[in-house]
Amino acid sequence: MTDTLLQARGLSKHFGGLKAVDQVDLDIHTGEILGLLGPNGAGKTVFFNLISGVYRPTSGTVHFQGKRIDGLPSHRVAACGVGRTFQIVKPFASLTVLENVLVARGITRYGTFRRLWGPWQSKSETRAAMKILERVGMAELAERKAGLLPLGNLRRLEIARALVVGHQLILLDESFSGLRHEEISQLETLIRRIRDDGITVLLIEHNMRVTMGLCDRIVVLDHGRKIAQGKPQDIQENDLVIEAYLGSRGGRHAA
Amino acid sequence: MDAYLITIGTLIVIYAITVYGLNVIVGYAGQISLGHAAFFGIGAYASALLTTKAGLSFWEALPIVILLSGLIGIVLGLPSLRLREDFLAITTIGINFIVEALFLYVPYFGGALGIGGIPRVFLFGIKLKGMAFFLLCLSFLALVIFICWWFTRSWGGVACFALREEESAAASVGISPVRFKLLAFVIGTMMAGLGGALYAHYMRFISATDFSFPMSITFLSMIVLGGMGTLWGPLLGAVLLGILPELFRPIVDYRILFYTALLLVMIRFQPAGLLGEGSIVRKWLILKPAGGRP
Amino acid sequence: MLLEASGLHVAYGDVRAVNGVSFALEEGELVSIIGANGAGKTSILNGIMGIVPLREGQIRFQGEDLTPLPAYRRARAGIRIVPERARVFPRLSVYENLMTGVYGLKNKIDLPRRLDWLYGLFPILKERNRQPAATLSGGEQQQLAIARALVSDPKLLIVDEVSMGLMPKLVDQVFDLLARLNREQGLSILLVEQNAMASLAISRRAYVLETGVCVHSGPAAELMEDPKVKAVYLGH
Amino acid sequence: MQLFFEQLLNGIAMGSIYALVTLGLALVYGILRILHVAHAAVYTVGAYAGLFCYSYTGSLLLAFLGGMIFCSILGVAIERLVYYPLLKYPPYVPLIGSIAIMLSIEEICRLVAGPYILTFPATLPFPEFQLGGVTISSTLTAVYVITTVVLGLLWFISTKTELGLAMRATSQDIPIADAMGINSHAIVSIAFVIGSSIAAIAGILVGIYYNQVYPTMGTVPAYKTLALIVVGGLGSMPGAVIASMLLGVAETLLIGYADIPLPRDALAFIAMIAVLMWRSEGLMGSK
Amino acid sequence: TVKIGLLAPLTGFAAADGLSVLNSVQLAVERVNQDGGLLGRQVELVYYDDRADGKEAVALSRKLIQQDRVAGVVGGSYSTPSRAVAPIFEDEEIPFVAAYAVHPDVTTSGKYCFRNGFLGMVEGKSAGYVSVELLKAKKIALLTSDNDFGRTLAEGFKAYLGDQGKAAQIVFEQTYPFKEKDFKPYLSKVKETNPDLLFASGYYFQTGPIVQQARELGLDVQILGEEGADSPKFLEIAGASAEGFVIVTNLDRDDPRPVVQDFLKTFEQRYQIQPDMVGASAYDAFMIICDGIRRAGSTDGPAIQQAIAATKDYNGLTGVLKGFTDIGEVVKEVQVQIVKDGRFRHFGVVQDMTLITP
Ligand SMILES: Nc1ncnc2c1ncn2[C@@H]1O[C@H](COP(=O)(O)OP(=O)(O)OP(=O)(O)O)[C@@H](O)[C@H]1O
Ligand SMILES: Nc1ncnc2c1ncn2[C@@H]1O[C@H](COP(=O)(O)OP(=O)(O)OP(=O)(O)O)[C@@H](O)[C@H]1O
Ligand SMILES: [Mg+2]
Ligand SMILES: [Mg+2]
Repeated sequence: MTDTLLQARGLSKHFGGLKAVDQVDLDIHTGEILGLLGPNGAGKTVFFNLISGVYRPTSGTVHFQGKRIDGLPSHRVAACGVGRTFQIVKPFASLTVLENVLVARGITRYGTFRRLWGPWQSKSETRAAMKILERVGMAELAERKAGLLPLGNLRRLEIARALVVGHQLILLDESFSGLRHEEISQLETLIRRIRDDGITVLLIEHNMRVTMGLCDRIVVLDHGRKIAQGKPQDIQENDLVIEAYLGSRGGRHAA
Repeated sequence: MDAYLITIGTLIVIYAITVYGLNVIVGYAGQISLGHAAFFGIGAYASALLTTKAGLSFWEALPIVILLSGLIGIVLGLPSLRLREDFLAITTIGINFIVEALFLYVPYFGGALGIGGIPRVFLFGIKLKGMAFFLLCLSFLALVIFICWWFTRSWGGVACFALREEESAAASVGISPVRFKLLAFVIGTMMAGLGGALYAHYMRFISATDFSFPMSITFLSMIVLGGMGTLWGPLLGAVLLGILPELFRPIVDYRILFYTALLLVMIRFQPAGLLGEGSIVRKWLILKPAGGRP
Repeated sequence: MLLEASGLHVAYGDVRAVNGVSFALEEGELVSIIGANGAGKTSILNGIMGIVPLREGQIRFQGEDLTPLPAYRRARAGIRIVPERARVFPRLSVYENLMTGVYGLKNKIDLPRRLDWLYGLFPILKERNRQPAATLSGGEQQQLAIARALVSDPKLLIVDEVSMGLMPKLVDQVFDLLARLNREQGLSILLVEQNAMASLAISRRAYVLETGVCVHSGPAAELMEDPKVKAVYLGH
Repeated sequence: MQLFFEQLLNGIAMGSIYALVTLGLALVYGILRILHVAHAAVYTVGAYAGLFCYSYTGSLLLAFLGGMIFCSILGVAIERLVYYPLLKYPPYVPLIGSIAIMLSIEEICRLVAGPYILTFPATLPFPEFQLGGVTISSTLTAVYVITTVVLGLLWFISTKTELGLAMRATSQDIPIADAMGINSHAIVSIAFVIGSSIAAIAGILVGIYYNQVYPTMGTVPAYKTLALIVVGGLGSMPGAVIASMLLGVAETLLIGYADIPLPRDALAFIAMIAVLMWRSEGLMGSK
Repeated sequence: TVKIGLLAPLTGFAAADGLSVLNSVQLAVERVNQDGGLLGRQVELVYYDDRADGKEAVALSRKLIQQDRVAGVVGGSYSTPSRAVAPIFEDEEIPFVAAYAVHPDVTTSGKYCFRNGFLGMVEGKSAGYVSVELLKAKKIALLTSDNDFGRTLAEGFKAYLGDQGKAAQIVFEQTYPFKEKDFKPYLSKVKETNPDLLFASGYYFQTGPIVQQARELGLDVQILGEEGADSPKFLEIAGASAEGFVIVTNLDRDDPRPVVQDFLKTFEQRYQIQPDMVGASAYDAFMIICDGIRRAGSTDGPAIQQAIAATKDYNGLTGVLKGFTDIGEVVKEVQVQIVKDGRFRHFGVVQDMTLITP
């Protein structure tokens, strides 16, 4: 079961003198939900960007299914089956929700010149896209323009897009923030189901109730360095984590 | 039909072909290009040189011209991969000025004298002039519109739309920004090259000033007025901006002022174009928002 | 009454986001608005601040009619907002962002002391003083937005999703801070927060919003006991 | 050596004039992100207005004042009537509007003042200098002095007053700037008043320097200044000044020492592309 | 009525020339109509604004031919549009007389195209003649406007010097771009080479500043210009510096013939500005067509063409036209004018047939 899907070794990203991510080793096992925690500015988003090819690491390597992917551009990483969401949501604003998902369905075609010329709004594609939208509970918004949706819906739209692309691994960057309780529960169920489908999940989340309940394992970053990893309960009691991240009252309000 | 009307019509159709190319670059892929006249000019000069100096016929030269335009489009489109949107806008203006300067100052391109004596187009041994040439241009326009229509319905097209909206999100679903920006540039500049070739063989005399920056702005105004990114907007814009100045002929002294003032008013009150979202035309026709286009 | 809003309507083109919401806030009160995704909370707050135009309705602040005034006049009357998704000025440095918070009124407050106080609350801001705000992490931007709204010592603070992106430790601190400012300095606060539990816990009163209409209102403690509110917003 | 010196002085003068025109553009670009091509038309109008005031009053001071006032009104009118309502559209929409304004103004100038070149037969009351065998004429002195004063004032405004901060905040997020108590619309108008006044100064200066005022005198600056604001780093005012000076000097020296076949306009753009390949954010721009 | 067409740049960068052309031709129309018109009919002028743009001119030429059915057309515009329309008039057999466009191709389109202005070669050679023979220059600097006209002028100038076997030598040569405004860098260099004559070609808005800036730099050399500088605006721009400046052109303001003096007087009275070479040439171009119609006795294209081609010793405003060559180039004397007391005055004339025959 400890089959390693993604392996980061000595991964670093420096901005000038600032070490946003510093010598991080991390393994993601196939089929787990791994939580990435850490204080604000710890380097979590930067770490995501390193894995997903937005940034090229200053040093270190990333292997995905045994294949080295660090330094590959985003679209190549995506083509390996890694889907992601953005902390600051990035919908294709003037397209409809359905079209947003359809765009992602093209993942298998964008790489080959010959397959680019078929029609993209075919019945079968639309049906498949609608299924995804139903899964994230947005089917009734399919025809709405994405740019005009409130934040909570955009978070789910991003997840839908990531789901289409990420048949191996999906990266969720604070996808629960801005959702109310009920919606959070729905999403939690969804993510468990995704995991049960065999897709691995790496998520960043400040909502402790979500991370504690959902994650199989947690890694904590601080100042770009990994300071702890382990089972949720262990993390919650780790002094370093409490000091840097949870606070003395254990994130009472954040629960 | 009146030769004068055919002249105006032919020029409008040639512009429309070129403007469809610009629509692919700006409207579909969201890459601002303010130097489209340069590619129009490259097509014109290439065809003129190939037919006058290399002795090819129009039809032999055409594939070479189109390929060459696309190729140069790729090379000059490279900055768009590196530069932020607003820098790109001005860089493309720069490309326009530089290309024009090359035409003007390189003796091989005829320098300030331009290139004259460009042969007419023959088809099946028949000399195409007047109406016949107009029809030829019209068929090319139909072809170009068909290609654009096909493109918007293809995966290649939707990849460009996505890039236009959010580059990093597009990359996260597997769309290579480099590949698709260049794809749009190639398609767009090839269409401009085609337009340029037709222009050269229609005017039969070209000089650098025909391809200067104001021409690029005219092209851009045509799409913006027609409706950026729409299928029929470029045609509407080309017809409108092609005909208006002619309608104003009688008011000789005030003609250009009327024209520019009208352009200003249209931009100010229909900034999304006549076929764009929320336009009066759309309200009249109660058109549904076009899928995938703004 | 410090703030009285009556019959607010906000719409974007054909989308009607807020349909006739009225509420009030007394001097020194901390009031929450809770509601689902897309209920129109952000629209109300932005409407009060003047960031989006009101279709209908009236806003009175300290007895003065704010409705016809542009946003900057409202701001100068002493209202500050922590907008949704922070919206810091990306190409201004952290320090310059803070300075926009006291635009036009530097003389009336003790700026160095206020800055020291804020730097104490959010040490990262001091550390990143010269860095452009765009390069801050999501949570850091949120801290900056809070600080920016507080440098000027406003009379009314409007907060939209204040905990978004903040780490647990800071969420605690920020809620404590809001509660303390309200209690000790009598700062009036209008709070919108997905984390309904946390916001109700520090609020005196609350309004519950559903698709642009106010469906409940009352003292926070009562709402926390309301079975329906509990089920939908608090998750018990 | 003397030739070099002479060329250098000319180059600096030309750079100063570029800088004056470019500054207004950089200012407007910095705030509204609009390529304000019509700025060059404002400059033309400035020259005409100055000439008009001068020929009626005979006073250069009034000429400058009149030009600045007239251009400020024109600039604010352009901003309020055209740019502000078009802000939420993609940048090429206001750009086309701007070019339409420029062409319209050119036409109006032609209709009102005639297509002929008018002369501006004034001498600026500045002293002449002898420097190492080179004469610095009074016009050159005037160009140097006026440019220095304008740059100094602008530098003061943008770094030492709150206005500068307000301008930059406005340039990034107008609604939020408003919510911080910044009257952003007024700020934008002030920027146009400043930019247009400088354009008027530049227009009058150029009119006197070359003794020509004509409807299309803005065409070349209109586009060349675009290259300059890019080289400077879009929206950066110190960058715009440095770029202008460098270009002015480079142009004169190139003409003086090499018989370059390319026209100057293309030269500016070639320099621009070279700079962008080296630093994609311009000389003083931020990423 | 008899309709005669005119294409001129009434707007855009060349608007000043266009207006001058239009004003002059309108005087010509009045003149002809006062004298009883043509073939017993009144003459009507149909004019369009081509903005000095080839595309517009092409459409307009079709309009003139098809909709207005003109008998002949005056080309009152620059080379680019004139070249673009010349083949069309040739095709449709309508006589076309270019007033001042300089590009050789304008007339090579065929026999229906004529030119009343000088070719660059002719004027360049004449300028060479003036420099060497009238101004006695030994060391000459050339500052050339970089367009088709400037370049052929320089060629003609050098060709003349070449023929003279190095009586004079060129010590400096440079071109400047069309839109140049600051000539100090060039003039500083000219000054270094210390010539005794500067031949500066270009339009008045170029030569005006050249002369002015030369004097400002302390470059006190004799300056020679050409017809581009033949404009009252030159005198205004250059101001006092203009004194002693010499040009080769086709209008002699001291020509005692009544055609010339009447025109000068009427023009200045009517338009409050002195006429220039461009206008005068267009006036003549119009008159040449009228003369052709009169002699042909018909408004039929081929007939007019033959009449114009047979023109001999026509008493024109820009001198006595000896006739047209086979390709349609005018043969007439080249005038030399000098600026004296702020006006162009007679200085000399180039009569050598080997120089003035294209
Ligand atoms: N482009 C950049 N230039 C300079 N510094 C940067 C850049 N991007 C990120 N940083 C810095 O790197 C650090 C890590 O940022 P990151 O976005 O990864 O934080 P995070 O862990 O995701 O925090 P949060 O929970 O607040 O989102 C931050 O301090 C940020 O200021
Ligand atoms: N700019 C806009 N254009 C069109 N519709 C909009 C716009 N902004 C918001 N809306 C719509 O208005 C409604 C209310 O949105 P609002 O952002 O006020 O909700 P909210 O309660 O703040 O939601 P959230 O909890 O997700 O922040 C939504 O249906 C949304 O789609
Ligand atoms: Mg983050
Ligand atoms: Mg909200």
